[in-house]
Amino acid sequence: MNRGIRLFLVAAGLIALPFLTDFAFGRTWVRIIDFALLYSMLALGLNIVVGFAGLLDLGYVAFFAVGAYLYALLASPHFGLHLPFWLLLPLGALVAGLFGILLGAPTLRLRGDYLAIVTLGFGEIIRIFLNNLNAPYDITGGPQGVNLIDPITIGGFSLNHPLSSSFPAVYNYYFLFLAVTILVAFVSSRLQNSRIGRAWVAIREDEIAAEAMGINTRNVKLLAFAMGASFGGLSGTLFAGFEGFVSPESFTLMESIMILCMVVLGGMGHIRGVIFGAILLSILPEALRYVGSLQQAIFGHVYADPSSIRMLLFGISLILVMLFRPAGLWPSPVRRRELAAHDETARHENSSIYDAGH
Amino acid sequence: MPATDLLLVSGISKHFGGLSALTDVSFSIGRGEIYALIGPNGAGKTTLFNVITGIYSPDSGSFCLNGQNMAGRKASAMAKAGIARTFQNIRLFSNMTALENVMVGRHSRTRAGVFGAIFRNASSIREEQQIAARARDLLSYVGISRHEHMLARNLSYGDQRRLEIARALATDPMLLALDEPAAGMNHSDTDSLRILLERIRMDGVTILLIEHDVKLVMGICDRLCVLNFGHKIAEGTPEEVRSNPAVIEAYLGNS
Amino acid sequence: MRNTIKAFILAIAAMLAACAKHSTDSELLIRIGSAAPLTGPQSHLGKDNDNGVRMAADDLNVKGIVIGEKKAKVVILSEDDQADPRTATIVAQKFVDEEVAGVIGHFNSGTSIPASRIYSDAGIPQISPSATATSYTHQGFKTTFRVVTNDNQQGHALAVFATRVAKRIAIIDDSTAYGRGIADRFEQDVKSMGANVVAHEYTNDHATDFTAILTSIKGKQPDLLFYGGMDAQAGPMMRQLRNLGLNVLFLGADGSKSPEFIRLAGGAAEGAYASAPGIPLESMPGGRDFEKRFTAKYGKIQLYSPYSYDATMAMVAAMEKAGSIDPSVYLPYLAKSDYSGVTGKISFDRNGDILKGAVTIFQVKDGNWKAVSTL
Amino acid sequence: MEIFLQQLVNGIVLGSIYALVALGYTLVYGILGLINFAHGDIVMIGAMVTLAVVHFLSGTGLPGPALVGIGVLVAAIVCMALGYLVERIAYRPLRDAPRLAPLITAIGVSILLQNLAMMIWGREYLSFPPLFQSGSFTFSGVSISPIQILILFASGAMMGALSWMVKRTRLGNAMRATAQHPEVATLLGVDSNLIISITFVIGSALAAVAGTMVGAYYGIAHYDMGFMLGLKAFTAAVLGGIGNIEGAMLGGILLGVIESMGAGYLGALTGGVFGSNYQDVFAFFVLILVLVFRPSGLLGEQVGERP
Repeated sequence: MNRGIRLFLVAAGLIALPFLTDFAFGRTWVRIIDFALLYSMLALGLNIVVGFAGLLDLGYVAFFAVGAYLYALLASPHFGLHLPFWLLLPLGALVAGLFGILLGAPTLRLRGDYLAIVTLGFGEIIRIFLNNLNAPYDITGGPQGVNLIDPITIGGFSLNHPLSSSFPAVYNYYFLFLAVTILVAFVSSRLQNSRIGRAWVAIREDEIAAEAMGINTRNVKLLAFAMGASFGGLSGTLFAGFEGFVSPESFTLMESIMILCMVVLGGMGHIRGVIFGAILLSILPEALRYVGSLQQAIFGHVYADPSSIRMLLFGISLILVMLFRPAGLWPSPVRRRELAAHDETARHENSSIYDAGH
Repeated sequence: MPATDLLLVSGISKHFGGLSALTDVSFSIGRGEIYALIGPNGAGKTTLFNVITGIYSPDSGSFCLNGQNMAGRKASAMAKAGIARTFQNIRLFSNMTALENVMVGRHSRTRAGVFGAIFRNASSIREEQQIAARARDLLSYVGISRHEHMLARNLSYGDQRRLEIARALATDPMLLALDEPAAGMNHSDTDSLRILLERIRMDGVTILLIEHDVKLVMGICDRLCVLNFGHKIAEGTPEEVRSNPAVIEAYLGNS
Repeated sequence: MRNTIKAFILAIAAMLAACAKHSTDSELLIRIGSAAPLTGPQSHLGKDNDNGVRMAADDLNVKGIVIGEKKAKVVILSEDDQADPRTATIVAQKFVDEEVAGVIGHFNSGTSIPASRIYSDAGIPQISPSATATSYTHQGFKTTFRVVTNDNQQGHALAVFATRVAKRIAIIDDSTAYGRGIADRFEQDVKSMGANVVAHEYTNDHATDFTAILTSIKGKQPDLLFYGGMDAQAGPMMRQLRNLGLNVLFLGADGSKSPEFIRLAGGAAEGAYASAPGIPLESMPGGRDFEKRFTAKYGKIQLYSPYSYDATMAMVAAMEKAGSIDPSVYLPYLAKSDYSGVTGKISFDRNGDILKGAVTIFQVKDGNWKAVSTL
Repeated sequence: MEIFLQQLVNGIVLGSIYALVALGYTLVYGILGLINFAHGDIVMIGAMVTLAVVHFLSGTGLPGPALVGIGVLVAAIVCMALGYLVERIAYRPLRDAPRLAPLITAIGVSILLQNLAMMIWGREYLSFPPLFQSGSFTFSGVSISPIQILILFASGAMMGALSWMVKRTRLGNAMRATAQHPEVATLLGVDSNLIISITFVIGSALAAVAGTMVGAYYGIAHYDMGFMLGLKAFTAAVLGGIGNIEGAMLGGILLGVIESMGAGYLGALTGGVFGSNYQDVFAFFVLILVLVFRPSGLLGEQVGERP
């Protein structure tokens, strides 16, 4: 199909999505999609660190937290500050990026699972600080969190105001989140196909060889941490404005693990795969809420309490997907490209001095 | 003062725990030379190689590239300064294509950053095109451009060796350091390797070579240095070394 | 293969059909949402809340409800919010979509608060049977209510009791919104009442080992140890306290006042104090009967099922009075509630907090919680 | 001083539990290079099964220790079977897959086991009946309970036995060979699949014992208990140098002592600014510090990566 037509169809689909979803499944699902978009940004950010640069980060949610708290503290009655959204969104990315460098720096010499446990530690440290910095001075609100956060306001228009009864607030947020997700995906893809992106992948493939080829692995790794973290920060600021309330409970280790699952399950290093993984894993636990009604419909009786088997089925699906698609559900199409290339290059085979030796 | 020698190694020692791998090794490589390091297994060749390419930092001693002391610098700094290398057990970026592997080699000679990557301004587009063009040239230079889009890990063994050389050349080295490039190659492969090395030298790149294949070494190199138990036991032209009693003893005593 | 696909499509269709709203002309359906964590470490308490709501629905349906002139039936929609603020907003949105008449929940303050914005926007009344964070009802929403005393009310009552029996007080909290909230308030009040706070230590809501902080407290020689947190930690803490030979009075808040606490503490529970909002069940008309019937149906009352029961009852009572299940119609009646439940009188102040919430102090005697005084 | 000694005792007991769980991580990691995220949940299953057996037999009038003995035995068998199954179903097919794939199945297994346990044993916290004589011995103000002594003794004995087995027996040789060069081991006639299965089974048996100890010591069991415990134990294994048995022991005990001391003295050390609420921060901080200076853990092999 023509590229332009395809682009148009995708765009039309994305614009129609909230209306169709609302019509078919209800507004809850628009909200679930909103969250799925936030998770897509997170997964894309983690994908830079884990998927491109191959650095296993188990504390990624910390950067989400940094962005969320930045917005929460600077746009709420907590300190009485109400800074505008257009300032806080880039600031959230920037500050999270700085945190990425700060937390990345001590881990540069570590490999694989050691790196995993240290990043996990950093994630917990950030959460514990957020949870306890309410005394002696109340900075973060402690476990009570920060409430009554300003809704996201663009050009005087608060996204919390429905445009009309058939265009509720969740639609506003959908379009904002969609725009930022597209931006993040675009940046990801541009980075991937650049000198920087190649350096990341080189480090993932073989750090020593990469260093020997003149890549300053320290700087390039820190850049990966910073870029990944800044996506997390973006997502965090949006989350805080959307929810209106943040508390440390939203930034647990389990959350980091879920984001990692999205990246791996979708297809590490493949942008579309990662987004697919994020959407799938945000939707699956919610979809599994309906196993009760499904049983009712099929058997006329609810045999297993949906709240009990919901997470059970989730666990089983993680295992099954990995068993049958170990490279992820939608891995990078590099193999396909490679096969296609075979025919193409066969046509203009090169003779060179090397072959002359034969 | 224009240094006549490209690389001047003086008094390098390196210990691992209690084991001394290199003791006070000195030698020099002139511009445009093909210089070889040989010695029995465990003689310290690879250690010396790793010191020169910045993987290890020496305990004592120094070495100068183009008159500039490089000892103890990081590997990436070595590459930037003009020393590129290959590895004994091939270390390609196996899930990248051949072309991408060579493009990575251009890293230290290019500058586009995050900004350029995202916004693709004119200069970064131009740079990216230059990187690709140069990488293609190098692939054809070593004779594997037909495999440009194949994943490195799917290349044949000989092609992987060639790809590694192309990747190293992509860093525009003054000194190309090859760690047993002929290991595992058959006779005809070795021959074509010899031709390639000659051509690289003719194009102005100095070559440092570790090689087991004594025949290849003796046939190609201008001078060589023999290591045994971390000590330099001989240095000179192939003819000089061949008749050196210490070398004969080291090789015979070993075998 | 084709059969599988066909079966799958049928299943989806059936599911959608099941989700579609049933309505019969003869009977009015009162759909009430019940939200609590049904998985995860707090799920036993969440399920207890849910059971309270279900029991109220069953009682109401047996008794028969008339709204306006129509016969009505209560239907409970339970959702698992996983004690997670984000999931809670999804659940809230789901209830709004399903056009429930009201919501009983959520269990935690951290879930009740973000959900409350959504209920408020939709105009749906929400009564939490267990969220105690003061800020929950202080957001300026007309739709938020709770039937338990808030941290301020309870912390204050606990402080009054503590200063009666002790001078040197040590505090532990579990670093959650609930535990920290009540412990901070308690600390502030006992200090102002002249007691000496010798230590404030912290644990978390997953912890099982408290020996380190207890040992450190032991060195400060307090007369009383106050714990702000849940039964799952309080019980083992009590055991370890006695094993370390630390002979102090133990005082917990409502999160510790459960049969679970006694079971988990083993023999060590004897003599421990804890508070609970409201008036002791046994002194309420119908309280004992409730306890008996609940126990027969669902097992022992954990903590808040009487409150979730009362919350449901009060909500339906307001609908009956208003003669409508339309939230905008019955909301004013709910705000002016005057319902006598099994935990005491349910009426709300202007914020939606329970009015003149009594707090009762209980003590473990012979392996059971016995009320000792109501403040 | 008394308080300090008491904290030390607390820390060592807690630490030997961590160490015992950490052994399971280290064994599997040592042979497969895989973080078995589900190990903590096998510990949980161990505790649950023991508890179920104890409850089942409590009417028979057997003395407490005998009940626990039978319970541990049954739990060990169940956990061994479970460990075997988990390896066969969730890990073995992925041995040549990308490195993170088995990590995700491990997380899946962990979620699965937790929810299964919730369906079987319910959402409530279960209490262990007091099986050992309560009360404690007091030595110059430091109290130690019989169960603490038992934990110290039992975990010490098991670590010793394991260490001996890996270093001195034929099975141990085969395990080490498989860990270092799976292909070479196969050439030498070692059935590496069998050895890996055996490793999982041994690790799971240890998990059953650890689970029982945790349950009996703290008096509670809950389907959610494995996660935090597993995480701490994994941290301990990394601290000591993952893949190294002595490292797991050292790391476990060190982590236990660090946590106890952190909870006990952090407030005093920082003038009350950081109290016991920062206990975990302190523990992770020590871990990070150790790894910054010794990137392979305290006893891990400090191999310079050979190019």
